[in-house]
Amino acid sequence: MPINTVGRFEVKYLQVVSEEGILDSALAPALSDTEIRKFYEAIILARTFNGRALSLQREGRIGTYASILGQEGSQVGSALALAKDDWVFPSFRETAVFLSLGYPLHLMIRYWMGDERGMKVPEGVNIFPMSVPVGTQIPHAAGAAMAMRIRGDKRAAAVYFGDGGSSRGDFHEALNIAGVFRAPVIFLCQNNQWAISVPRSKQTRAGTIAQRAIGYGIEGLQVDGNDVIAVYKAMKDALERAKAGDGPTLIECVTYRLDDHTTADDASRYRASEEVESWKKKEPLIRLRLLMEKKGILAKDYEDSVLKEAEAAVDRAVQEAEAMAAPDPADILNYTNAALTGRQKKEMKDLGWRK
Amino acid sequence: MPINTVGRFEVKYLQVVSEEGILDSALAPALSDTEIRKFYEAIILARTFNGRALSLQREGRIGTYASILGQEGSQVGSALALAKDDWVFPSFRETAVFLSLGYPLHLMIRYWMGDERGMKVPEGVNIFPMSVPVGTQIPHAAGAAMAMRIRGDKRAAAVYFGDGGSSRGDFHEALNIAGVFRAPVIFLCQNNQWAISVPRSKQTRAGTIAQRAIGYGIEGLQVDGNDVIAVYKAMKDALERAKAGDGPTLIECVTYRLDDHTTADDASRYRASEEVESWKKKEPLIRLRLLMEKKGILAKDYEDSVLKEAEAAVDRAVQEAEAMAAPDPADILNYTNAALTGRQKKEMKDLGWRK
Amino acid sequence: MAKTNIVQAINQALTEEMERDKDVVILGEDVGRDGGVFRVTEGLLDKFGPDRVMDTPLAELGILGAAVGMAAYGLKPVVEIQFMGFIYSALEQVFSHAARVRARSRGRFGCQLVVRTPYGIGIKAPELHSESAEALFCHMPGVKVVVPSTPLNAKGLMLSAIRDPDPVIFLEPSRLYRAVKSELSEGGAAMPLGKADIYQEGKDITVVAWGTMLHRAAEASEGFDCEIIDLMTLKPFDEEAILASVKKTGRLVVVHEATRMCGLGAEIAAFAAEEAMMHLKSPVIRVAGPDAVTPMARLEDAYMPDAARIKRAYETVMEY
Amino acid sequence: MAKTNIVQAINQALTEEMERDKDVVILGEDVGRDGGVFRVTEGLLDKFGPDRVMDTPLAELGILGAAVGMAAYGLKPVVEIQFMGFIYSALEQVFSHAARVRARSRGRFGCQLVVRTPYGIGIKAPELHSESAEALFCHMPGVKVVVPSTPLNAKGLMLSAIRDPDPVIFLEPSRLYRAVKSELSEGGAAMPLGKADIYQEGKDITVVAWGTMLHRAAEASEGFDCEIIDLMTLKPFDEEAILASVKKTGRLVVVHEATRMCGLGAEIAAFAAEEAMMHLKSPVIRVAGPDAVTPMARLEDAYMPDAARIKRAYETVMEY
Ligand SMILES: Cc1ncc(C[n+]2csc(CCOP(=O)(O)OP(=O)(O)O)c2C)c(N)n1
Ligand SMILES: Cc1ncc(C[n+]2csc(CCOP(=O)(O)OP(=O)(O)O)c2C)c(N)n1
Ligand SMILES: [Mg+2]
Ligand SMILES: [Mg+2]
Repeated sequence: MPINTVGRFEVKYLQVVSEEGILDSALAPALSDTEIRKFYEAIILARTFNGRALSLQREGRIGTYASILGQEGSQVGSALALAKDDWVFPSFRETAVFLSLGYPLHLMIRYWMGDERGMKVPEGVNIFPMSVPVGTQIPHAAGAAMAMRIRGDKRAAAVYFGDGGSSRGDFHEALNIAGVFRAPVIFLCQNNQWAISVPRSKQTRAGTIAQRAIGYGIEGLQVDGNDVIAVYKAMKDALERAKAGDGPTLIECVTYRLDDHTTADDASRYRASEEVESWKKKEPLIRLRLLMEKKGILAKDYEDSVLKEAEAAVDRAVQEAEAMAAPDPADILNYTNAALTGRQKKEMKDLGWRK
Repeated sequence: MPINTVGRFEVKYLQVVSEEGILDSALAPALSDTEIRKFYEAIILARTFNGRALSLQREGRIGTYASILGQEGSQVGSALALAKDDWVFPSFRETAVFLSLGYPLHLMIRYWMGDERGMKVPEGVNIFPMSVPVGTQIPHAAGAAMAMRIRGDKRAAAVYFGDGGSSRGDFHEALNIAGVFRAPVIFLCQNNQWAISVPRSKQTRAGTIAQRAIGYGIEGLQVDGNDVIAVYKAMKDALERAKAGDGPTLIECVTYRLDDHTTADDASRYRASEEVESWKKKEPLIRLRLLMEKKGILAKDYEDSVLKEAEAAVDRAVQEAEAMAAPDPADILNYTNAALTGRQKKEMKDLGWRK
Repeated sequence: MAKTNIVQAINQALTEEMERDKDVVILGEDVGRDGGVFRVTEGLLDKFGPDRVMDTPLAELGILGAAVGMAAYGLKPVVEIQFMGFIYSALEQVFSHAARVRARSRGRFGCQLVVRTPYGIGIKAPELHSESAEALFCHMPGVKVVVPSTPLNAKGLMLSAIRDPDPVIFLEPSRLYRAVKSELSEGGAAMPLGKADIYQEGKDITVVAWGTMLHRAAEASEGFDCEIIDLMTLKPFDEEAILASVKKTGRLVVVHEATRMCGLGAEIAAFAAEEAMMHLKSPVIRVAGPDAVTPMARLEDAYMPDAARIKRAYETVMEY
Repeated sequence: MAKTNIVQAINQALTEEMERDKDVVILGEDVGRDGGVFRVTEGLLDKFGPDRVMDTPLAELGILGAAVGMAAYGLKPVVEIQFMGFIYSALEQVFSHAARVRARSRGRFGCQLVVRTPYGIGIKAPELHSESAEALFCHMPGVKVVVPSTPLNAKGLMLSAIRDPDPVIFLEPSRLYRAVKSELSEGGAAMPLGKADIYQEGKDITVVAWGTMLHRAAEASEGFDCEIIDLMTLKPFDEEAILASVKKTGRLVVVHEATRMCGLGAEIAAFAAEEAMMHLKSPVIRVAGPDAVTPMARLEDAYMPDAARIKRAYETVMEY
């Protein structure tokens, strides 16, 4: 056995709807027109919210904001594949995931206003508060999934992170542990080609992020992240495997961050506008619209009403968010521990926060 | 392009000398008899030292000690492939690497006596002090290799760690960064099947550790770690690639920890003696002896003299180590910073450590 | 009642609590088949099975991060970090997550978990097996920090730590593991967190210590009339107990093994300097490790405050 | 001479030192083409090329670990951690390696590196962008900790930090980055580490502060005769300067943004309680963050000590 091959691996790339809007019916999951409309409606809502958030930021009504423009396909496609009792562990750039799962819009705005109450997740919505330190939420999902397995709950956890996040040690330890325990967890990497100013090519020398799965003995797949149907299918399949006890999956959604990193960033400093323009042509809404047109389910009045509803919902949310009373400084201490310690009570008094 | 393959990978396993001692001449590196004897002599020295260290521990003359029995092939084979100006970043179980690179034996004993002076690496020996926190030394090697590249030095760094170490975030971040910067570094994993009581199969679900390389776009190879010639060859090739600017290599040496984890451990609590026995038959010295016998270069008097010399060297080292004056408590403070701070001077006086 | 050491006491607490509450799970390196390198979890794998006693890969950050996720889902993980010196890679999970989940989610999620780890100089093991970095955690809002000193309080405090809704860092003085014995009954009571114990009453000097140093401070007190406070919970610590004692004695000595600068001794001294200044008759003295990292075995006794150094501090404050 | 802010001052220091010493290299996230998210490294990539100004993957522990290896090999890396809240995953590399390489190797290897990071509340950014965790590093033997307060000392201290043979944690108050200006000459002098600055002389109250809080403490001092000490080097801090001042004033107030428990304020208060007890006329007061994590933007001003709170402390000590 002088030199022989002890392992052979492949990485696959999935696209279901081509850039011309042609659906590959062999690969396509069974989706009713209503279901396809749901993707459309979720993308329009997310995009409407996102646009408004950007204006609110410019007007100084919210703080720094991280745009999701261009990533709605990956977020909506994956979120809509989840069951109600699955759990989600998001980073800070998952607005469309939150909204697709029914997260109250006004809370989302409140969060970006710099108010912790915006992450007080309503009961029944299984989203963990968004994680700002990149990659650190990945082990949480592994742990929650291990807990599901231990309890015998037929559920899965999904965790979102970026191409940058895939370079962190958290990624490694979490995927490896999840593999060992066959935890029902989906690791969803939105490879949007940039980590602030660092391009994907400088994030890792590997050709794909999906191939990392090989190193953990788990499933891995690259997906056209701008093809909402492909993402949906990949996520559905992965969830099914996870719940059947077949362990975790790493899904790499290939997509693009069309806007600046956040409103505090100026991407023109480090990337060419031609690159951005070329990706604009591939953004997920164009693709979905082409498909829906071909299917004849994108009537003008439907389009108008979806947009109008989204705008109305966002309007209401902004009003509601701005109408909320200012946060109470006492809450700085109130939520540190389950109960105030003696020292915290004293501080509360000294600071004049206790009525 | 509905679903297509975007990456295809293989993991190879290298063995040059079979368990029967047959050398695959197509794969074998050009090695003179003298060179082969060097492997033998280094293994005998390491094994003699190791045995003595275990007795010294039992006699209470040194502290907890981590035996290398069974891993000499991986350590000697890789160490002897290094050039004098390459750098090494060891963990705590690399005694044979240290000794093969000319590390003074008495210092090694002194270290295991619990004396920092044992890690005062002599000038001209490029070994970084051994790292006790598992895996944490891996990024150091990446950084040193980056520095070599920056300075234009035709050198490489080699870092040693175990199967357990491969699960740590440090491993991931280091291999990925090294890949991005094409740093001349060899990541040498001694997969000895156990991390204290955790078997390799519970360390990761991946079939090999070598396949992790795929995730970083770097070279990876599995080697029979009990075949000192194969390890030597793999390391030589990797060093050559590194110095030619072709980036890092991950080498997984498949070997076995024949002894307890350390002298503080009792492996019979968690592993079957049959497993140990079966690996004993594959240990690296048996293989090398078979090869040398076949080559007719293992005369009885040679054998005797090598052993005698090793024993004499270890005797001298023990004497020298035990003759050293007790360490000076003042050194606790002396080496914390480059110069004593005012506070440290005061502490020195208060503690009565300043003469 | 049998004489029990700290290892056995914690093992008892874990066993009883796991029997009582099926959400309690254990995870860490070598905690299963091997029973932990100090045997604290011995027998638990056989009793509770691999779903509740999990041998993990060698990945401290992953272990702690997973525990945060388990806690979010409703389990009550007890994590073992093999030695305190190996918790540093997991600090982000403690500081940025475990400690903040409640505040971040305005109470929607909590993080009920315990991190157990052997702590301090004591077993002449290699480097980084002797850390006493309690102050790092004491500086972190949102966590609790506990150090037992006897089998009795080890068991009582562990029961409370597991039941506490906040993340608790439970530091086990490795030097005391088998060195101190108590009579311990099965099913013994939980001891409240946040309450110190007056280990020895006295009227001249208030001495605050915990873990190994408690015993040293007591040993050194012969010939002095020391009131020795076993702090036990380091965060939040029992301010009333210290204050009451200092007001009585007018003198304060804090003894700890950790390096002096920004150690918990600084907090206790500063607390006294703020709240009891007018009662203090003498300087507040800290007997602590010098500004150097814990040395290897050969020098560890020189580093660690010994009875002579502690006595000197008692003498000094008695000069006033 | 042009008016310079702190961003520009540090940029100048980096530029001059990189010109002077080719072993100085920069690495971190977005430090190259983007010039750092605060533009501190702006222009350096173009000037020194990608071998000396390295945009790294998003991997703090890897970055710091690589820097330790570079330093061992003889380079002098200046690492940027994008915000202090993201250094936690790299703490092990600082605590277990950077700080110990010298002791571990008995002086054979050192670890000459600087870790720069924006620090403190100031820019209304999301969570974990406002940490002030200086005490964690102050508790760590083997490292130095520096916080500048003006462009002038930012430049002078950065020059010294890069030249210092020990690892230096250089914390840049993000709130001050563009808020304070100095006249700064090119090639200006290095300022010694370990020396405090008497920012304002006075005879009633010694006030110790650093970074942003220095300016607040000064602002609040109107109507009081405060001697304000700008500590600048937090570890090792200038004990003589504090002692001399406290002996003169008999009163001590320490102001910092970080949470109170086990903060650096505790050390300074404890230091005074040990070495200047007999000179103290009043309790030592710490004005510091409460026992809670730094809140998000909406509440950050409530968390941060303001002039009113600081004034109250001055009033309190003046009652004695
Ligand atoms: C641990 C950590 N380091 C640095 C940052 C600052 N930062 C915020 S987002 C970001 C880039 C993230 O890139 P990626 O993971 O690809 O996600 P994306 O922003 O593209 O969604 C950086 C460096 C952070 N938040 N956390
Ligand atoms: C970060 C860290 N965690 C835990 C330990 C305790 N420990 C020492 S060796 C070891 C197992 C290491 O296994 P492996 O990496 O395979 O190396 P081996 O011991 O087999 O040489 C453990 C858990 C440690 N030293 N460092
Ligand atoms: Mg990205
Ligand atoms: Mg091993």
